[in-house]
Amino acid sequence: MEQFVFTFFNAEIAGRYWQDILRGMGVTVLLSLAVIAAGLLLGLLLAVLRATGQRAATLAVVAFADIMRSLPPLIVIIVLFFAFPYVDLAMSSFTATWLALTLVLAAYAEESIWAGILALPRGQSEAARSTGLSWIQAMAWVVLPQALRMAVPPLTNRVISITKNTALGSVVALSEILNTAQAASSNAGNPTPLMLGAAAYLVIFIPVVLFARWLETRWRWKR
Amino acid sequence: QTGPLRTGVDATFAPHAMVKLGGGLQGFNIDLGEELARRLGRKIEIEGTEFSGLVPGLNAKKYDFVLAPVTATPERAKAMLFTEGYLDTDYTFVIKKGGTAIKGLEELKGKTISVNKGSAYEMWAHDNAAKYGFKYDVYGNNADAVQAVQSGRADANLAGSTVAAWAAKQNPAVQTTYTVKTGLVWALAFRLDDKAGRDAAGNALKCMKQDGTLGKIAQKWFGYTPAPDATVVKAGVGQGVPGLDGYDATPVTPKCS
Amino acid sequence: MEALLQNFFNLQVYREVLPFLLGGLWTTVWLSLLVIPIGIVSGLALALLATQSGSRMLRIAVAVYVDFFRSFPPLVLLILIYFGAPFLGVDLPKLVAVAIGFMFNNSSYFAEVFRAGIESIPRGQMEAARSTGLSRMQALAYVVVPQATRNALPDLVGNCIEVIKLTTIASVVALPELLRVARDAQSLVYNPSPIVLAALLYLILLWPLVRWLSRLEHRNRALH
Amino acid sequence: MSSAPILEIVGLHKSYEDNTVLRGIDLRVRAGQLVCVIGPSGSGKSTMLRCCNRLEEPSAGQIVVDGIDIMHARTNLNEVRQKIGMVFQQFNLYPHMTALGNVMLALKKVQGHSHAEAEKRARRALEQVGLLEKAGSYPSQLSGGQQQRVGIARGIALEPKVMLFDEPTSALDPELVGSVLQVMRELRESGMTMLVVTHEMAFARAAADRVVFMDGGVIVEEGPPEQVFGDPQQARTKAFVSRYAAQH
Amino acid sequence: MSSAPILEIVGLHKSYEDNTVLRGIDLRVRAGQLVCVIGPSGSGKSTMLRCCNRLEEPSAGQIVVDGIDIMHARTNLNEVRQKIGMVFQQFNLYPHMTALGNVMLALKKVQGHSHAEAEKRARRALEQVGLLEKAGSYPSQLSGGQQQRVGIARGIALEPKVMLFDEPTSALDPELVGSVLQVMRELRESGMTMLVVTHEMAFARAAADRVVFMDGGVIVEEGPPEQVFGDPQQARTKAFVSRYAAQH
Ligand SMILES: Nc1ncnc2c1ncn2[C@@H]1O[C@H](COP(=O)(O)OP(=O)(O)OP(=O)(O)O)[C@@H](O)[C@H]1O
Ligand SMILES: Nc1ncnc2c1ncn2[C@@H]1O[C@H](COP(=O)(O)OP(=O)(O)OP(=O)(O)O)[C@@H](O)[C@H]1O
Ligand SMILES: [Mg+2]
Ligand SMILES: [Mg+2]
Repeated sequence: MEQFVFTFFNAEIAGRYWQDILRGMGVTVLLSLAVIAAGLLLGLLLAVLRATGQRAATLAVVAFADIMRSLPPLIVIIVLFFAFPYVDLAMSSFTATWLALTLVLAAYAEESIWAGILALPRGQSEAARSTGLSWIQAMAWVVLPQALRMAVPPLTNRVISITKNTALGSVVALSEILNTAQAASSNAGNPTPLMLGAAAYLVIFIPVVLFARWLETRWRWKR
Repeated sequence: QTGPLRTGVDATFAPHAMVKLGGGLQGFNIDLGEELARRLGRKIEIEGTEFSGLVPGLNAKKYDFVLAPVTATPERAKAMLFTEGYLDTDYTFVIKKGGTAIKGLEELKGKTISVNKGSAYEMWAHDNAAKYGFKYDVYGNNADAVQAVQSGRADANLAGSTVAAWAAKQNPAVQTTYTVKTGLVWALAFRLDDKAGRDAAGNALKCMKQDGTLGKIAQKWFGYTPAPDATVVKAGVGQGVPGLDGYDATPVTPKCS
Repeated sequence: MEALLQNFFNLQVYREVLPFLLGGLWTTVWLSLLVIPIGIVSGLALALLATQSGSRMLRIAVAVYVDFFRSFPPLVLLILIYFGAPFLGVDLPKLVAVAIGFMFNNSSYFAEVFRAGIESIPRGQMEAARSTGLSRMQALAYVVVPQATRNALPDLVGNCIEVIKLTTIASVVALPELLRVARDAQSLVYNPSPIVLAALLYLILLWPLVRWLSRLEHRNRALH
Repeated sequence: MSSAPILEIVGLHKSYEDNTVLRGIDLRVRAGQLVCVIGPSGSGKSTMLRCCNRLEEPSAGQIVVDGIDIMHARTNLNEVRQKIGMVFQQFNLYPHMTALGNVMLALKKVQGHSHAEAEKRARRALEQVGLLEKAGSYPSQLSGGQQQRVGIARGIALEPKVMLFDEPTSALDPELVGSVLQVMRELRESGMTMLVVTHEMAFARAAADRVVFMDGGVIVEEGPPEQVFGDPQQARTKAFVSRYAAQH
Repeated sequence: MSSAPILEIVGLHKSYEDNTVLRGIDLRVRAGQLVCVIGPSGSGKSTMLRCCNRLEEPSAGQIVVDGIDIMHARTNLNEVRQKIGMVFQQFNLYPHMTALGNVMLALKKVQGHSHAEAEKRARRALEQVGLLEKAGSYPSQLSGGQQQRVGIARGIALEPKVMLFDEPTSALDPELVGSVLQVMRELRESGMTMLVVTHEMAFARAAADRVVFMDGGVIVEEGPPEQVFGDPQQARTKAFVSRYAAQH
């Protein structure tokens, strides 16, 4: 037991590295927020684009969503970061990680929101159109508010699991929590910093899941 | 003790530890480990794994020691018990082929350096960035760090001389340049409480140095004949790395069979 | 452009490392086949606890478990289990450690999916089943869970895809799955082409699943 | 007269927290009788019905079905429930099973019949409701009236002592009501005991042996249909009955 | 007699791929009239109604509302649709908005009224259907009848020239039907033009100015209710009407 504590919860080593982890936490929080905001927004736009029913749009959106959901995000990050400079599109590690995760989240969000749109009775948009609302108005005021609520539970899972992937930024030199923790643990020859990192993740993500739960109960209106 | 020695390497560290495409592992440290086991009269099992798993694995007694190249540093010496060094670890810069060579550390001002995560080079960069006025980025493995140089994200990659030489050989787009003498060594790492194991391995290392076996392995993988005072051929006095925690200065006469 | 091809689409490197990568792909596949059923079964059990238990404490306990493990980084979890257990006197084999680690992580995600599915089944289904004399367990097994599973199928498949991608963390306990062997190969040849090849292999492995997933979502529309 | 009560409710009370819904219901249904329960929305009709097979837990009172006290702690509920078929307003068919599968499930899992035997009985029940040719259809492929008839078949296949119906036609298109009521009439003729909550006054009037009028959680009045509809004794009954007459 | 037609349908055809649903409908509805459309299931009643505001795209034919040819390419559909209120069988209220919000949405977004003005108009409409006190309730908190009345208020708040109703009471519990029909009667009295698809024969008979009987995608017969119900000219009408009479 003593050995266990020495190895995984070593106070002396924790004291040496907690500030680094804290700094990494700042990066992770910033990146996560950027990914969540941009990913959900892009997903929403794509779902709306698909809802227009244009064949070309549908095809493009479906292809995008398929590919992004099939590839491990790490690979997307590596390609964005290392391959794009060759075509004169260099981006920082933060940007590359952000972009990759945003695209992946957008793919999932698009699918979830689209499923929500499909699940709505057709009567909803018909009722709206019959009072003279335009297509986009019916979308904005009647269809999307309901579709989004339906998409909350599946999206929560995805938002969390994809945002946790911010850790992948470590391969492209992004000093987020996990990168910092792994480096520290290797320097110290002790995995305690990894545990600090895990704690930092909990601090960040527990509020996210609680918020999602709150949203879900608040938005669960009887049908 | 009769069972096989269990140990692990991070197999992304050519030419010290890397995969064979047909299966299995190869490299300087692999040969070192096998020779060591032979001399200790044991079999050896070497696992390719992530660097993050090595030290926890050691402490959890999954591994008897860490065979992967570990640079002996004061911080690490507080957490692990080192044998004496088996190889000098000097640092060499890798730049784009045809780029302007680096002739001194002063020239690093304003440049960006790429290093491998959790390596001694990262520590070195961390400690010297302010002094020489450069920036550094930390990558997932050294191949990525070299790729960063190639795609123009970093001006130079800093890695162990052996590793840098391998990278330059494999990848025609980069070349080695300036080397920093560090005085640091690579050593085998044991659990803090496993002095016996450390001493036995240390003893075997001394023998391997004295009879030139280690030097031959170095020549095989690095392609140069070591200088007579190089760590790879010159046995140390006591057990461990002088100046670090865990050093036992009592002179040892190696018992070789 | 030349350099791009050389570095990312190097056919010669592809040819060289393909057999090696296929070995990794195989590991990824059987790892997935090991951990996904475990995650589904334990997730379903949790969801049943969360929705069927009369005990408020138990339901809260499940919610805490689920939220904790959804937030905990799976890599660190795996390290903690595999390398932590020996300190408590149990030496877990790799596969057992991986199975446990994925069980904690996966079950929390699957539990949420199943919970949503079960809650989508009208109460009348359970009542109708009970009114014909089926016991609670029978009603769950024959009436509620099959429907809940069908309703949740798209999310279930989506989760499975995520799990397959997550098997990459098993490399920390020296199980060389696809991404890991690609990284090893990359380090050997100092050329990132193996990564791109791995991407293609992932695409081949997962794309049919993703397609199937979309079909499921469409079929679900027909039910509404 | 005639036979002994097959369902007997004595002093039934039911409250939800501070909301008392049933305030002492006494009701006896004799074997072979069809009893219709009418009353305004919220008067507790469904609650009473659901207490009869303990889908709802009564707060107090006694319920005896075919001589078995179903409130007794030692009574095996799942066993008793086979004796009490129930048909729901929303049908509640299992959407993932065919009509035949819906009827067979309890035959196999509760009564433990072999597949072949269960299928034989299920087909007989489907035939009774005139749906044998739809045995292989899924609920979503059936009209509302057909779905409800499958619901009835699911109940009668277990050969219950008494069938409970909770507004069996009120979720149906008007055109489909007739076939369901017809099946109920036929069931009656074959001697099934039935307790039916309904808004179909015409049906209650024509087919019921006895009509029970509930309001505010109590039975206000009961009697033969001619009396309850034609000459109600209580003011509340009168008001309710006349409101219906006006609408139709 | 009386006023000019406010809704005029000429030669309306509608097919879905190979399935022809409407085969030449001609219908004129004069201002202030209440016209009921009856007919068997699948006869095309809903389709005809939905063509009137182009929720369904007609295959051929002309539809003129208040002098505007709604089939004309240059017609602004969103503008015309305000003149044609529609009430659905399934209510189709927006579940995420209160009753007031449901009524206000188009007032604000389509007619561009200020919030205050929109609220004033919405409240007036809710008052007309007798639901002012439920303005703050969400659909899930309302009974079916109340929901449908909100649906009507949503339509009339835009002050349309004509209101279309598609079986407005057929998803309602029988008890709740009355209040909705009552609102429709009052609307009629206030001079609203209405085209109503319904199964409520009693209502059609009592309240309609004219009854249209459809079958197989054509209008088989039309006339005053006394004639269509009392003395139908066509065999098909006769059969349909007598089937209904038998059931009720
Ligand atoms: N689970 C519950 N919790 C609290 N109150 C309930 C619950 N179920 C029913 N009630 C209340 O019990 C009362 C009686 O309900 P019940 O469903 O038995 O009436 P009903 O006579 O069947 O009405 P209807 O004709 O509308 O079906 C109602 O006031 C209802 O609000
Ligand atoms: N989207 C569609 N695609 C193909 N056929 C359709 C579609 N919508 C309706 N139909 C067909 O058109 C015919 C007329 O349908 P409609 O809904 O207008 O009938 P209705 O008279 O309103 O019947 P009901 O009384 O059952 O509502 C039906 O046979 C129906 O199957
Ligand atoms: Mg009821
Ligand atoms: Mg219709």
